[in-house]
Amino acid sequence: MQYDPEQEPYVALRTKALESLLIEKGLITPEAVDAQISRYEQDIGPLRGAQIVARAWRDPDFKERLLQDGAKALAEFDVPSSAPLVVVENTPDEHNIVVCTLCSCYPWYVLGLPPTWYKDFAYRSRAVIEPRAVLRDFGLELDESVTIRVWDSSADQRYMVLPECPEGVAHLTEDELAALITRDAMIGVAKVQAPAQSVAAN
Amino acid sequence: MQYDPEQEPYVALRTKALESLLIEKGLITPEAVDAQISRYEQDIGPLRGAQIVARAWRDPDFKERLLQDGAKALAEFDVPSSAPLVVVENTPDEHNIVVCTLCSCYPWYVLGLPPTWYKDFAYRSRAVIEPRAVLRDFGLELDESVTIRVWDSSADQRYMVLPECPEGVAHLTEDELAALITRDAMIGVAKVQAPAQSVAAN
Amino acid sequence: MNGVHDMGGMHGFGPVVREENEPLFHAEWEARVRAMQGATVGRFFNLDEFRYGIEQMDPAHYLRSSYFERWLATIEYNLVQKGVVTSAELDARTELLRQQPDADLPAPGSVESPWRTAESFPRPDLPDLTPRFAAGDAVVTRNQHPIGHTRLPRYARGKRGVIHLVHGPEVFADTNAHGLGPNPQIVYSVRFDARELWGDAADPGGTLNIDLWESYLEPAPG
Amino acid sequence: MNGVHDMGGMHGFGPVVREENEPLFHAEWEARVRAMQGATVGRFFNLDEFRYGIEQMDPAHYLRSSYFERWLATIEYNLVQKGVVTSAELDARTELLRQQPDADLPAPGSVESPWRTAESFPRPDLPDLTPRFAAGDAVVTRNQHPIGHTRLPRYARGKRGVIHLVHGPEVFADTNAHGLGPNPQIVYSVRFDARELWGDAADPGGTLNIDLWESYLEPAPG
Repeated sequence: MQYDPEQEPYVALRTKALESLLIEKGLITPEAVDAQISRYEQDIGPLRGAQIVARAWRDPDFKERLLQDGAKALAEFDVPSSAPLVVVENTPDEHNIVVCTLCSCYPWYVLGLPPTWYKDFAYRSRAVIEPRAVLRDFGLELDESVTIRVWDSSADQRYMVLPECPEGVAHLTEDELAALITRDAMIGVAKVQAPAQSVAAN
Repeated sequence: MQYDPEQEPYVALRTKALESLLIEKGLITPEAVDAQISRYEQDIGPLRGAQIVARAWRDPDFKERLLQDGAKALAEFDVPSSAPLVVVENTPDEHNIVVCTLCSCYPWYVLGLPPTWYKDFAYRSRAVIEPRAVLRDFGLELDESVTIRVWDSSADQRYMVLPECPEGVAHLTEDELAALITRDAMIGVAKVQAPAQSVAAN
Repeated sequence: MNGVHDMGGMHGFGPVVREENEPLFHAEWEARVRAMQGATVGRFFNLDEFRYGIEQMDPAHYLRSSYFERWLATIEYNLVQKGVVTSAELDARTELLRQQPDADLPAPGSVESPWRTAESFPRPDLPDLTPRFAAGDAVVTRNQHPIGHTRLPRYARGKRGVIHLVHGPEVFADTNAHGLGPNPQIVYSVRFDARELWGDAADPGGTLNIDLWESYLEPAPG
Repeated sequence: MNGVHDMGGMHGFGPVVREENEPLFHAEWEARVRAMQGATVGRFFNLDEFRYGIEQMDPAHYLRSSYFERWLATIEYNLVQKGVVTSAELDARTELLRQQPDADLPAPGSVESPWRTAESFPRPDLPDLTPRFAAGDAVVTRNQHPIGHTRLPRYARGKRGVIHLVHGPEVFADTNAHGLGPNPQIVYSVRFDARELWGDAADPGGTLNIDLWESYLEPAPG
């Protein structure tokens, strides 16, 4: 989505107007808005999700609990979940991809604030009808034999992809593993890459 | 459709730019464009259609030919038809309404240039899913018992409605009858009204 | 294509507004666009390409644009596609006219163009074809979602209807819009119960007729 | 409603463009809209009303607007609907700030509002409900076209699928968006063959799962 230069100044003014009205009516305080914004700025983004994925790769029992009931498994990570979570697992034969066609539902409590492309019209319209072409836009070319499973999150459940663990990472700690796991991989538009030296070592 | 004040000046300039390029390349002449425009200005609008409807009301054989093959019947009126015409007849039990949801196909050779509302998004979107509500927008409230038949003109055929003949017009000439028949009635969003004195005479 | 132009059944566009004593054109440029369309369609591009060019507009631009703005957009799109004019020429000329509305322009015919010899082409002759279906036959429309031009609206895909009229052969818009030939097919007026298309939202007892090419249709099972 | 927000399967929006090192917000006002949403949703209006407010945007405006512009639009829409602020107040304040960006504004809390006592409301407690369907059951979605809010996308109406997961009870968005109560229902993840939804355009062998409320579903015939 490009920003419309004709609308942008108006929108900024309108935002300020609305906020000032809510403030003078005593319905919100400027401090509360500022505090909320600084919380976003300290947002850890997709790190929580990455830690969960790394744990699942290392701990088969945790992985089973995670796939069984995502929200319950999250409790082990002390994540304040506000919605049920369904974790779907990628395998050599199946690739999962998550979208919300009707708005932009997103598992923010594990992945942070959503990227703009996730909320844009191109992704929302195309992920369901031509997921393979969308993955190509991300530079991911799947083998024809791989089945693509799309998840359109239209209700309260949020979806996160458990990506495939790359080869050659047995020597890494769980934290080092987590550092490899990208937000895009947990939405299902990328694979997790092993660090360059590990790949070379294979 | 409201005109977008931010786009309008640009569009006028762009039109002039395109025309001037085609002219200097010798692909069109300004005289030809002007001549074409003056033909539109002398456009008789829906009069041809009205004459055809009036004739059909007065001449049952012609009506039969018209309903059988509209384009062929038009030849009797010396109309230079460029597309097949299907004429659909309103009765006390059935009301027909014509739309083109995909673009704005219109039987211009019998009804003249289409009105803006016919080309607007509201009509194109709603006529097929809630025709009764659309008719209400035109002030036409049909009895619940009347079946509504919608015609979405998606190919080369063009559609014209043969409205019901109002009561109390037996004394009128065919030309006087034609003067009562509106474009809207031949699209199917209005009924033909008898002149006020005729109604009073009933 | 599944585009915003495919408006049948959409909500959110408000009431139909009828303008009393509407003028033929709301501005001079509209009349000139209308006339230029007549002078270019069927000569530099065909009517299906003209329609497809409108569908190629950015969806937000489509919805912001009035009818003749969309016509201007597709005339430009098609003339550029065919090489009759270039976008750079058009941009430069627009900018010149913006800065100097009374600029001296090159005289008529002063610039060479290989397109001068282009003559109007009619829709091609149509062969006799044997209809696959007859009036009264039950059919089901294909659930198709082509990326290109099509005249089977989204609201009528995968739906059961009945052949109402056999219109006869017509050029196939879906190929003719893409330089893939006229490929004539029989076109039918297919009647659908409004309920089949709209469920509970349907006008009770209502019907819709849509003109559909033979390859959009299959015999209804059962 | 059948609105432009219901984007699944639409063509014409171009490639997906990924921004490297994207900032959390592209402008200060976006962050403030995000924070105001958190401070108003679940207090003056519910999340379904929030979503429906976006759907109420003029379609052309929706398509021109960035994500947080759409959020601002629905926060305003809902606050005006509920009477928390008025459009006139907002217009006047916007105009004042346009003319005098540093205008003195009334002090925090200096204007009375009956809404000060509004407290956050949680989603209501959900009862135990007996699911009508079990995993593996074949279902068909309703071909519904309500004028109001719904979470059954157009591309999945009148389609056959299989119950994949039984999620449990959830507030029914279609009524909760319109002040008609939470009316909890069981929600299911229904799996569809991509081919059922998209015909020949489907990714071969692919599937789509969509979360659907029980009243969107009927047992599949035959």
